[in-house]
Amino acid sequence: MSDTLRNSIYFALVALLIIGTGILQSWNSALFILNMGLISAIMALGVNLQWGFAGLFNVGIMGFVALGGLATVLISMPPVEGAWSAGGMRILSGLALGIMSIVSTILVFKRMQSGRNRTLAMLAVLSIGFFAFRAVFDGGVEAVEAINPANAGNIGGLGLPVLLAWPIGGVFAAGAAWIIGKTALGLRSDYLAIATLGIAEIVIAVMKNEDWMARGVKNVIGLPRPVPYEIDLQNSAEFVAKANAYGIDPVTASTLWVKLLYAGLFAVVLIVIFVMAQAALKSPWGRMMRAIRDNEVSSEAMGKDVTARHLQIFVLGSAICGIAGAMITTLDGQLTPTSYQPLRFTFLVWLMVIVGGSGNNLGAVLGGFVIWFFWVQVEPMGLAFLTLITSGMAEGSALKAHLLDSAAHMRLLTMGIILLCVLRFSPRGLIPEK
Amino acid sequence: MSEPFLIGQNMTGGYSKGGPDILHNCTISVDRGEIAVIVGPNGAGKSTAMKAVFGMLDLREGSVTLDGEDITSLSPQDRVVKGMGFVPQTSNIFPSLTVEENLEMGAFIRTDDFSDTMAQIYDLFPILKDKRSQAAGELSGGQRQQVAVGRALMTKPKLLMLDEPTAGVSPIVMDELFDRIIDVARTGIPILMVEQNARQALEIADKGYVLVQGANAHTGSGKELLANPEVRQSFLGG
Amino acid sequence: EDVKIGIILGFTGPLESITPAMAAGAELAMKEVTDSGKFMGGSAVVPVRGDSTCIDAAAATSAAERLVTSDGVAGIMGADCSGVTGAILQNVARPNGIVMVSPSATSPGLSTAEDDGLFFRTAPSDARQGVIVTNILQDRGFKEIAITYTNNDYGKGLADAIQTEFEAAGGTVTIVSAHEDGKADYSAEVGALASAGGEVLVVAGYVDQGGSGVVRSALDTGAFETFYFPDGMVGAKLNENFGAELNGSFGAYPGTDSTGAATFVGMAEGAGFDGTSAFAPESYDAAALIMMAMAKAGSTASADYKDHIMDLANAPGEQIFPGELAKALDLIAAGTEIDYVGATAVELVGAGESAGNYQEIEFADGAYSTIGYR
Amino acid sequence: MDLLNAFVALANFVLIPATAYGAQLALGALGVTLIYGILRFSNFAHGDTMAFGAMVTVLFTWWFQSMGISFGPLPTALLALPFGILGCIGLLLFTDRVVYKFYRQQKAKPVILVIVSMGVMFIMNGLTRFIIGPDDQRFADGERFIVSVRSFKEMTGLQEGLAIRTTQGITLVTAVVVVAALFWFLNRTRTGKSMRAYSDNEDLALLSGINPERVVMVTWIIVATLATIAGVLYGLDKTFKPFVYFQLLLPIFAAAIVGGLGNPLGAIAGGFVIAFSEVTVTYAWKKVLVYAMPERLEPDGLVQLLSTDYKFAVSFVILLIVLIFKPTGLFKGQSV
Amino acid sequence: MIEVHDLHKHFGGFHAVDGATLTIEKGSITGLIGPNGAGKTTLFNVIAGVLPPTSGRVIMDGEDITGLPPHELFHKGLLRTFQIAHEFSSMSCRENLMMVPSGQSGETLWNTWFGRKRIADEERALRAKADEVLEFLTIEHLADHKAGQVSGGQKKLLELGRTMMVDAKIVFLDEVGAGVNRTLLYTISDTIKRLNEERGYTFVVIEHDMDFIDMLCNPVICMAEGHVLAEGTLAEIKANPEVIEAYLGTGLKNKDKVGA
Ligand SMILES: Nc1ncnc2c1ncn2[C@@H]1O[C@H](COP(=O)(O)OP(=O)(O)OP(=O)(O)O)[C@@H](O)[C@H]1O
Ligand SMILES: Nc1ncnc2c1ncn2[C@@H]1O[C@H](COP(=O)(O)OP(=O)(O)OP(=O)(O)O)[C@@H](O)[C@H]1O
Ligand SMILES: [Mg+2]
Ligand SMILES: [Mg+2]
Repeated sequence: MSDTLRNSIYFALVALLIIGTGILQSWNSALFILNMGLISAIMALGVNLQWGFAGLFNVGIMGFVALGGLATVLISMPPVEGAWSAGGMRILSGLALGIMSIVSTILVFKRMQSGRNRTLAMLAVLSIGFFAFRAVFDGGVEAVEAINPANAGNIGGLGLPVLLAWPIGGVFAAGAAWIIGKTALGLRSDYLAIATLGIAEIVIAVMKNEDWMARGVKNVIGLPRPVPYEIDLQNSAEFVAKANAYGIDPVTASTLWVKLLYAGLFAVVLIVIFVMAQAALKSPWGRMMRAIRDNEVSSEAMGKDVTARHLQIFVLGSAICGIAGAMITTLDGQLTPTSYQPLRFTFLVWLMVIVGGSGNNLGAVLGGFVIWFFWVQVEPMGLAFLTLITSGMAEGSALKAHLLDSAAHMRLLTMGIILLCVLRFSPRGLIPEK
Repeated sequence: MSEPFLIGQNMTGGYSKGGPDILHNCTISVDRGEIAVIVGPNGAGKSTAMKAVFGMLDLREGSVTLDGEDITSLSPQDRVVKGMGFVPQTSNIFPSLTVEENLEMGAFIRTDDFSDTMAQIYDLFPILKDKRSQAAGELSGGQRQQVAVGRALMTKPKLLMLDEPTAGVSPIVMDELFDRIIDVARTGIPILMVEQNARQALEIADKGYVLVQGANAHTGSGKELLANPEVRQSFLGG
Repeated sequence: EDVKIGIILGFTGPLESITPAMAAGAELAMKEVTDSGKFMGGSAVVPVRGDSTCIDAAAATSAAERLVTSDGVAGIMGADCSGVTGAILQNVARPNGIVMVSPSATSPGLSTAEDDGLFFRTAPSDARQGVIVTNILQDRGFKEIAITYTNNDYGKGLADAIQTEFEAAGGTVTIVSAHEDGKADYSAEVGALASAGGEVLVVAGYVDQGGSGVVRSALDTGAFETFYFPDGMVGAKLNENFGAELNGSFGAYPGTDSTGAATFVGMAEGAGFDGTSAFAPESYDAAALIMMAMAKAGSTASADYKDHIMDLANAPGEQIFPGELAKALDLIAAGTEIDYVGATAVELVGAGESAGNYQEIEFADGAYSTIGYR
Repeated sequence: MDLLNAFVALANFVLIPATAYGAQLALGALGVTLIYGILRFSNFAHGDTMAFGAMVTVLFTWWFQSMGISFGPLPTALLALPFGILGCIGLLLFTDRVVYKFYRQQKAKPVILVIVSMGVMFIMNGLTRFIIGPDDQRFADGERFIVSVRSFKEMTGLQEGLAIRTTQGITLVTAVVVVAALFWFLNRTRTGKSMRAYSDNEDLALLSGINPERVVMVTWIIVATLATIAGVLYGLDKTFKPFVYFQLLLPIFAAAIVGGLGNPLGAIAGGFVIAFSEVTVTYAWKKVLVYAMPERLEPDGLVQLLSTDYKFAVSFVILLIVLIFKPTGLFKGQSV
Repeated sequence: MIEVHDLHKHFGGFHAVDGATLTIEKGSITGLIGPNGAGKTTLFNVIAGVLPPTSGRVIMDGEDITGLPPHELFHKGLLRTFQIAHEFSSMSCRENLMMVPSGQSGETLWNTWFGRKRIADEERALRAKADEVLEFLTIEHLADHKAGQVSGGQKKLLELGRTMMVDAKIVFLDEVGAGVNRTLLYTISDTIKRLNEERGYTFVVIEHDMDFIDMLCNPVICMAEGHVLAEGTLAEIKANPEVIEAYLGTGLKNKDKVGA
C-alpha cells in the first residue's frame, strides 16, 4: 500500500468518525469535535516542529497555550473603568523596575570577574531591585484589585477585535519562549523537559495569582467573539427564514452555523501553518534541523549554529501553541486559569504527536484529530462498554452497581487502552517519519 | 579431518526480514588453535558475517555449527554460554561503567574467581590499570578498543571473535595485541577476526577469507593470500 | 414519553470524590418524580450523566453539547465548578436555549454573566457567606483570624468576601493564603499561617481536598487549635479524619432548621449515599426545581419553564420539603402556589441564585452538630 | 530562651516538615530514577504505581485491622506492606509482559515508551479508582506522634512546641536505608552492575551473557518495592487518595531530575532540594524573628519573601537555577 | 597557519593535554601521532572549539580563535572529522553531504516560503556535488541509504566526504583510516595530496598507520602524555628512541608463529 493511499485512508477514517458522530449523536457534537480537532492539530504541529524536527523535549506547552489565552483577554476585553488611573501605571512602572533589576544583575554577572565579590554584588542588586519592585508594584496591584473585586478587579483589555488576539497570543508565547530559550536551551532531553514544565507551572501560577491581569482564579467570562451569537441569529428574521428554507429549526441552524464559521476560521489558520511548516521541512532548512536533531556535535562542526537554530524553532513552535491557545480561549468564550492542567494541555498534545507520528506534519495533524476524538468520545464509549458487560448481570447486584458507578473512571482507562492499541499496531505512529 | 570447531556454512541473509540480503552463500570456518582472518572492502559484509555467526541476524539459509553442535537457532545469549566471545566493531564498551566494571561484565557468566584473568589483562594493557576506575566512555579511542578486547578475553571463551580489534590502536599496542592473540590461539582457542590491517593480520593468520559483496571471493592460508597479486592489489593496498 | 435531564458534574478530576453524592442527590429527586407517576402525564425522568472534568472547559462543553444536541436533555443540573459552568452556559446552554441549574458554582462573576434568563444556582453566593462567617466569629468574640483558601474561584471569592466583611466589622485578618488542591504537602502554607498567627484559622477549602490537608498539618504542628469551617469543609469526612482533635472548632454551611435537611439525609441514607456530603442537597434541589418548573409550565421546553423557577423557589405558597415532590406535583396540577424549600431551604434572589440560609455547627466529643441557624 | 524558641519554631514549621517531605519525594524519585537509569525512559505511570501498591496495602491493612492484628505503636500498614509489594510486583511484571516488552523488542525510542507509560498510567489510574474508589481512605493506626506539641511543651517548658510524627520518622529512616541499599546493590553486586551495563549498551550486555529479561524483571521488582513503600509511607503520613498520587508525579520527577536522572543519591538530594525550596522560600519569618530579635526591632509585617501562592513557582525557579548551572542535575545524571 | 601555545586541558585532576605547543605550517600535511591517550583527539577538540581549554591559546592566521564555537570556526575555514564517526544517522548518505555547505539560501526560513526557485537551483548543484563525492568514496550505491545503517568503514568514509563538500583552509582528520580498507585508504591519501597541492588546503592528520603517514605527512609531530614529544620528518621520528619506546615498539615478539 502506498503511503499516499494509506494516509488518505486514515484521514477518510477520521472524517468517517466525525460524520458518524454527526449521524449517531448530533451534528453539533460532530462540529464541536471538528473544531477542537482543528485546534488540537495546530498545537500538535507546534510540538512536532520542536520535537519531531529538532528533538527539543518541550513539555511546557500548557504555559504557551495559557499565554495565548491571556492575550485574548488583554486584547479583546474592554478596559476596566478607572483601573488604569488607579494603579495601572504604577504596575507598569513596577514591572519595569523588576525587569531593570534583572537586567542589571545579568550585566553585573557579565561585567565582573567571577568570585565572591561578583556573587555579593549580584545578590545586592537583586535584593534591592526586588524590594524596589515590590514597593512600587504592590501598591498598584492593590489599587487595581480593589476596584469592584467581585466582577472586575483587573485592568481589563484593549477592547480590540478578538481575532487580533490570535497573532498577539502567538507573539506572547514567542516572547516567553525566547526568554526560556535563552536560559534553558542548553539543557538536554528530560532536563529540558522538566525545565519547560516548571516554566509552564510558573506561568500558570502567575496567571492564577495576579488578579490585576486577568482576574486570576476568578476567571474572565463573556469574551467577545469573532462570530455572531446564536441568540442574535435566532432573533434575526432573515436567518430564521433561511433556516426554515432548508428545513432546519432555527436553534439548531444557529448553533451549527456558528460552529461552521469557527471551523472555517480554524481551518484557515491550520492550513496556513501546515503549508508553511511543510515548505520549511522539505527544504535545506528542514534538512539542517534533522541533522541537528541527529547529532548536535557534528552539526556544530559542520558550521551550523545549533543554539540559534534551537532557539528559532523553539520560539516558532511555542508561538504556534500560543496561537492555538488564543483560539481555544476564544472558542470557550472565557479564560479559566485553573483549567490549565499539564495532563490536558501538555501531555494530551504529546499523545497527539506521538500517536500521529513524530517528525511528520501530516501525522501530527492526524494525531490531533484522532486523539481529540477519543478524548471526547471515550466517555460515552466507556459507559456503553460497561452497560454492555453489566447487561447480563442481575438487576441490583452489588457488582453491577459498582461497575456502573465507576463508569466515569472508565473514561481514562478506555483512553489508556486505545492509546496502547494504537501504539501497538503502529509503534512509530500512524504516519511515521520517512 | 573432521569438521572444524566452528563453521558458518552457506550463510545467506540480511538485517531485516524483508530487506536485501547482505550475505550470499558465505562460508566461514575456524578450527582449534587456528587464527582465521576475514578481509575485504568496506561494506563487504565482514561485520555482518561475524554477526551472523553470533546469531544476531536472522539467516534465511545456511547453518552455524560449533564443536559439532548445530547452534543455528540459538540466541546470542545462549551462544555466549556455549563459550563464544565477541568484540563488535562499534559500541563495544559500556561507556558509563568503569574500566574495571567493563572487564567484570566480560566475566559475567563465569562463576570461578577471575582475578587472575583480570591481572593478565592489566598486564597486557597497562594503561587500563591506571584508568581502572574511570568511566570507559571517557577513554581515548584506542583505549576503548583495549577495553573492548579485554572484556572479551575475560570471558575465557572457547572461541574468540574480534571485529577490527586493532582499529585506532597505536603500533606498539597493536603488536602486543597480535602477540596476545597468538598466545591465545596457542592455548587451542580458535580465533576469528576481521581486520583492515590486513597485511599484518594475514601474516599471523592460518586461514584467510576475502569477502566481496557478501560472498567468499578468495580463501586460502594467510601466506597464500598475501602472495596473491590480485588480492594484494584490490584489498591490501598494493 | 421520557423526559431527559442532564447531570453534568466533574466525575473525574479534582472534585471526583464529592460528585457521586451530588449526582445521586439529583437522581434521587428524579426517581422520586418518576415514581410518583404524576409528572407530565406519567412521564419518567431519565438522568443522563456527563463528565465536566471540573477543569477542562472544552471537554465539559463537548459533554454538554452531546447531552443537549444528541441525547436531547430538556435541562441541565450542573455544572459543578464555576469555570466549566461558565463555559457550558455560554457555549451550549445559551445557544441552544437550555436551562441550567448549578448546585455548586458560587463565583460572583456568574451573577452578572449574560444568561438570557436560563441560568440559576441553588448554591448561595460567596458574598452572603462572608457576612455569616463574620457574624459567627464576632459573636464568639474573635478579633484576629487567618484565612486559607483553595486557589480557585470558589475559594478566592469566599476568602475575599470574608476578609472584606471581617475587616469592615473591625477585626484583623493576619494573612490570606492560598493552597492548591490535590497537592502532596502543605507544610509551607501552614508555616506561613502559623507565623502570621491568629485566634482562628478559617479554611475556605474542600474537606476531601487540600482543606483537610491544611487542617491536618496545622493540628500536627500545633499551629492552630481552633478552626472555622465554611460550607466546602463541612462533611462527615471531618469527623472521620480528625474526630476529637477538632473539639471547639466551629463553622456553618447552607441549611435550615426546616425539617428538609434532616429528611434529605435520611432519604439519602435509604438510597445508599451520604446526604451530608457537600452540595448533595443542593443537587437534589436543583433537579427538583427543574422538574417542578416543567410541571408548572406544562412543558419541557426551556423557554417555557425558565420563568417559573424563581417563583417556585420563593414564597409565597405551600412549603415543599424533600420527599414531597409528589405532593408538589399535585399542588401544581391543582394550580396551588408552592414554595419549594427543599433540602437547603432554597430562596432564589437577584439573578437566580440562592439567598443562603446557614446552619452553625460546632465540634464536641469528636463530631460536629448543628447548634443554631442563621 | 528566646533564641531556643525561635529555633524550635523554625524546626517545627520548616526543618522537620521539609525533611520528612523531602524523604517522601526522594523515595518516589528513587523509583523514577531507577527506571530511567536502567530501562531508559521516564515512567509516567509511577505515581499510579505508588497508588496501586498503596491500595493493595490499604486493603490488607483493613483486613488485618478487622482481624484485630496490630503492630504495637507502629502502624499496622507496615505488616501489610509486604503483601502490597507483592501485589505491585505482580502488576508491574504483568504490565511489562503485555506492554513494555513489545516496545523493547522493537527497540522503540524512549519517547515512545514515555507515551506508552502514559497509557499505562491511565489504565492503572482507572484500575485503582475502580477497586477502591476516588475518595480518600484512612488506614493509619498506631501511635501518631514520636513527640507531640503538647508533650514537647510540657517537657521543655518552652513556649513553642515541636511535633515529630511516627510516619515522618519511619519515612526518613526508610529513605536512608533504601538509598544505601540501592546504592550498594547497583554498584557492588553482580546483578546491580549487570543492570547498569544493560542500560549502557544493551547489545553488548547480550554479548556478555547478561540476560536482558532478567535485568528488566529485577528492575521492575525493585521499582515495585520502592513504589509501594513510598506510596504507603506517604499515605500513612497524609492520606490515601488516588488523585493525589497522580499529582505527586510532578514534584517526584522534579526531584529525580534536579538530582540527576539515574542516580540514587541524586534522587535523595533532589527530593530535599524540592521539599526545602517549597517550604522555606515562602516561609514567613515573623514568628522566628519575633523571638530572635530584640523587642524594638520586631517586624510588623510577615517578613515573607513571596506569598505561598508562589511556592510551586519558587521551587521550579530553584530547580531551573540548579539546572542552568548543572545541566544534568546535582549528581551528573544520564540523559538519552 | 595554526599556532598552539602552551595549551592545557584538564579533566578533573587528569591532564589530557598538558602544555602542548606546536605550529602547523600553511600548506603542509602535518602528521600527528602518539600513543593511545596521548591527548591527540583532545587537542583537536580544543582547537575545534568542542572543548574549552583550561589554559593556553590557539592562533589561526594571526587571529586568536581560542574558545570560539565550532560553527564559527567552520566559517573561518576550519574543518574536522571525528575519530568515532558522528554521522547523521536518520538521514541518507547524500543528505549527510548536502547539509554541509553553509550559507545555503534554503537554510533561511523566509526563503523556504518565498524563495523556492533559488533553492531549487542551489539544491541541484549541491546534489551533483554530493554525488560526485560519493562516487569518489566508492559508496555511490549508498546515496539513499540511511547513514545509520552503513558499515563502520563506510561511516568513516562519509566523515571524510563531508570535508570534501566545501572549500576549507585547514582540515583536521582524526584517524580517517581506522577501519577503512587499505586500497581505498591509499586512494584517499592521493586525494588529500591533490587537495593540498591544487587547492592549498592544510591538513593535520592523526593516524596510527605508519605507511599512511609515510606516504602523506611532512612534518610529523609525536605527542605523549599531553605534550609534544618529538617533531620532524617521519624518518627522524622513527629513529627517535623515545618515540620507539612509547609508540612504535619493535614489532611482533611471537615471530615464530608467523608462517607456522
Ligand atoms: N571526558 C573525559 N573525561 C576524563 N578523561 C578524558 C575525557 N576525554 C578524554 N580523557 C582522557 O584524556 C586522555 C587523552 O584522550 P584522547 O582522546 O585525546 O587520546 P588520543 O591521543 O586521541 O588517543 P587515541 O589514539 O587512542 O585516540 C585519555 O587518557 C583519556 O582517558
Ligand atoms: N544495521 C544495518 N541495517 C541495514 N543494513 C546494514 C546495517 N549495517 C550494515 N548494513 C549494510 O550491510 C552491508 C555490509 O555491512 P558490514 O558492516 O558487514 O560491512 P563490513 O564488511 O564490516 O565493512 P567495514 O569494513 O566498513 O566495517 C553494507 O552495505 C551496509 O550498508
Ligand atoms: Mg565492519
Ligand atoms: Mg583519539
